[in-house]
Amino acid sequence: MILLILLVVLAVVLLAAAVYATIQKDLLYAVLATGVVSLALSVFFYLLQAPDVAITEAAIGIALTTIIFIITIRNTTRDEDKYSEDMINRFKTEKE
Amino acid sequence: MIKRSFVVFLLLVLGVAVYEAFRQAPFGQNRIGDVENPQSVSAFYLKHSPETLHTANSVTAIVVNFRGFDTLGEVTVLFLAATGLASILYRRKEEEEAAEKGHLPQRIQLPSSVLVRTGAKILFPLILMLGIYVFVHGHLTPGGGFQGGAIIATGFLLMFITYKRFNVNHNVLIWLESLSGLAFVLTGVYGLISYGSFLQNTGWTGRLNDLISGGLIPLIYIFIGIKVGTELTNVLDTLLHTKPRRNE
Amino acid sequence: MSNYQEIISQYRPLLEIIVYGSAVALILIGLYAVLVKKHLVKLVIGLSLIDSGVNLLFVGVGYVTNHTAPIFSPGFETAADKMVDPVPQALVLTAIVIGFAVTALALSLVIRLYRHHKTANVEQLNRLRW
Amino acid sequence: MVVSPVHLIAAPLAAAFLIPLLNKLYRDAARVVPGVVFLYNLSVSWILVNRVFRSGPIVEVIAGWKPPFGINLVMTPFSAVLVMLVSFMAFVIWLYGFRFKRSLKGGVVMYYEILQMMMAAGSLGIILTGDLFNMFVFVEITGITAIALTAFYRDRDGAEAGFKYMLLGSMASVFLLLGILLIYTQTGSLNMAQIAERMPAVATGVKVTALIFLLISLGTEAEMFPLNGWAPDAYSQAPSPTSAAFAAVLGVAAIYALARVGFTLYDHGTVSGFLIAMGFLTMLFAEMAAITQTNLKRMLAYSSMGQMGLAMIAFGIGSEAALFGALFLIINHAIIKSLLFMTGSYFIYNLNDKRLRALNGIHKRLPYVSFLFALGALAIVGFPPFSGFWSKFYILTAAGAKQMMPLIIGILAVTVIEMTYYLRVIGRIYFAKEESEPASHKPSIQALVAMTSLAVLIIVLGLYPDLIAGFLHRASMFLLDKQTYIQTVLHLS
Repeated sequence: MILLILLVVLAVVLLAAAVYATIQKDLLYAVLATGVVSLALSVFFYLLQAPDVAITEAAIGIALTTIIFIITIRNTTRDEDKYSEDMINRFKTEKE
Repeated sequence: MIKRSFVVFLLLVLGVAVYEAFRQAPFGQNRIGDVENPQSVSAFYLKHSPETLHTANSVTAIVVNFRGFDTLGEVTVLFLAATGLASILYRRKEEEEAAEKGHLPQRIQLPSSVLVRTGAKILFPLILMLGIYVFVHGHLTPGGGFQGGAIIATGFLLMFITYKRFNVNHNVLIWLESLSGLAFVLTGVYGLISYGSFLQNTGWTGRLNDLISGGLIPLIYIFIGIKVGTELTNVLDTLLHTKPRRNE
Repeated sequence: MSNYQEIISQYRPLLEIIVYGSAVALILIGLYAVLVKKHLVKLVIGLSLIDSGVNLLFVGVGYVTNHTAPIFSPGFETAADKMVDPVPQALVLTAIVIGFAVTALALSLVIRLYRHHKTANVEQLNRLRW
Repeated sequence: MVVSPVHLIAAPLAAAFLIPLLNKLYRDAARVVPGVVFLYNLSVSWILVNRVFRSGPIVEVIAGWKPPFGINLVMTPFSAVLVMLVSFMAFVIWLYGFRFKRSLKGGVVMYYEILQMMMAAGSLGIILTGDLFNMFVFVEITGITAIALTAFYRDRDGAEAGFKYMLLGSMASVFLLLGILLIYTQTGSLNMAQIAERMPAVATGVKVTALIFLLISLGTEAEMFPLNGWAPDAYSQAPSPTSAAFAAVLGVAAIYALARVGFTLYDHGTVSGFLIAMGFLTMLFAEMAAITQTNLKRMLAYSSMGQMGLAMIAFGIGSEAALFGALFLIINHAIIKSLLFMTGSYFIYNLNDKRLRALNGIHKRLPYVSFLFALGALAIVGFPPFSGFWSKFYILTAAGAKQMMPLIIGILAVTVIEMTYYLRVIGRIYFAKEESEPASHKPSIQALVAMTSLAVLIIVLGLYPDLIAGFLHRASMFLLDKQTYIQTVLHLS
């Protein structure tokens, strides 16, 4: 029973993180949410008897994909509604 | 708003279609069939992975041998992505010259304390060893070339973001990258010459669950591990060295 | 472990909804982000969510109730008829790596677009219209 | 060592991995190596084509596992013709681009050459493979190279076109994966021959869903109507040899993959109506858009889309004569459209202006290139002495044999549109008053050789279509013969 609950909780975490990643305006948090999606997915794969896939998802999905997203955000803008910012104040999020 | 609700409607239709189509293959149903007299490809693979190839991890057997050609293509995709990335974000001439003299453009750096830096220094060799362990044991345990390569790349990533002056030697990277990829293709050609089929395994495959078993499978997975590790490190290196510029 | 397998066979329809349902939902959420959102990074996040959903669907389709991971570890050498389908797992390994490659390429394009246009809004990239 | 189809893919792969090393030893290695590889591929495919037409299809087993279980490469007469075409065009395009990028600096040329070479290798893989998932891998290889090449130039539009292509291409690959997975769950196989054998037993709902997914994804690659938004941007922003390769290499592979799904995996009757309708819409839309273009390369891109639409119609009609016409059309399209892109890019290079208006009176400055462009334009519209005439003629005849009068009228009407804008460009080149200063960039000798050989081919094929007609007839008969394909692949001696 506990394991069934675990699967349900995982699915809820997965979808909640995915929705959060879509609606969150601060892209850094959105990207971290995709990392959470990958984490939940990786546990999912493990429970579905696919340890190979779980390790791959953990190494590539959680670590590498998240970091390349973060690099991109540092090179573009962090706030979803502010498409362009002054290059120097890139990490300040105050409204114009 | 009209556009958005139209999109939502479209997505729901698509979702129902996909879900209904996949429900025709019920979750948890055994579609593999009899393993002794295989009718489906999966049963064939499950039968011949331990019997013929003597490879404990049948996913590895599929990835490296049964469907090894896919994997060659996949390694190529990664290689092409690294090449494409470099061509999209290539440095301009003056930066290239500066890089040759050793003055790389400043890398993105997160502030890191002494604790983090010391920890990274200790962790780095451990992560490398873990990566190497994973791809050397790819035919016995879960994991393999891709996973090991990705783990190695995470090790380098750790060093990249904690140490400002940590740079990989590009010559070594290029040599490893090229030679491991070439070695993969040449192993395939070896099969073509001696057994008449590209990527064919050797006749000698050892005993199930020995470290040296599975014929060429561990060897190929080591090449894949090196290739994927260098390729991913290369991608990270290129991305981390792009410097935002004011005008272009 | 036996407890786990018992539960899985008992609640198969519910599990079908959980696994297939979350996979399809992930694909839809990703597609929504791609179609509606305007920030370039958000579009790429959407793409990677779609990829995740497809991967989950692959692994879910390969699962067989009460079967174990397709690895012949010592002591289980004869368990070939008690294993989940290894083919989708092998395919999904390929798909994950390819997905990463495409994501990396897409993000490099985002960086370059931002440098040239000084904007990350997909609606302001309108130099190429029909 | 015996020559076999796998050489065609293994050689470029090995070369691609080697080029970064060789480039360190010898500066021009990246330029020369692809040519050597293409020459090797050309000779290999020549030998293989001869063998296929003499002694039947070749099935190459990979990793020693017989077809339903391992991956296999299949060289039927139909794919043999296309392999020959792609190998030849890849070589000619390499020759054309040999000096084209002299202006670029060291490392960048290497990236360009690797990507350009792998695009040809990936297309060869799509054509040769007999395995559905393997086809996905090759589609991804061509997709990634195409995106990176589209974004190759550092001006702003290149990255934008690349991003557009990337979005549509990713969607396409997601649908391709879903389609493959659906088919796998129902048939338990990834081998095309075995899928074809087991397909009749599959429930209709799943079958149709999978078909829709496959058509969406491959339709995106083959520039089918609502999904072809990437094409004009990608064609017009990519470097010129790449634009030529989009038409001559990638397009060939994409349309073949579409035909493969329609004819081998599914019954032809299932997709016939859909292909005719979508093909006609694609053609109509493309030619209507082409006539309004002010940019030369975009105009050529839309025209290319129109040709793909015509090929889809021919595959939709699906009689032996129509397939013959389609095959002829694909060959013509590859040759003529590359010639147009090659010559057109010399205009642009000289004028430093992509607009059609700038072409006024350019024949005085680039007489030979203008002559070749005019020849190509006349050929693609289908004027009688050139090869383009025959493909249109055969497709129309095939439509006539099936009593599809509205379709014939439609194709003819669209051809009139096509004729209008091509003649308008020719008019500009030859009869409009000259405006700007003399030419500064004469074509290099390699480019001249490449363009001239294509022009000669157009004329020779136009005057003597019988040279290849026999081969094409046998090839198109084989595509229709699904049972022989299944037998050949699944029951190896």
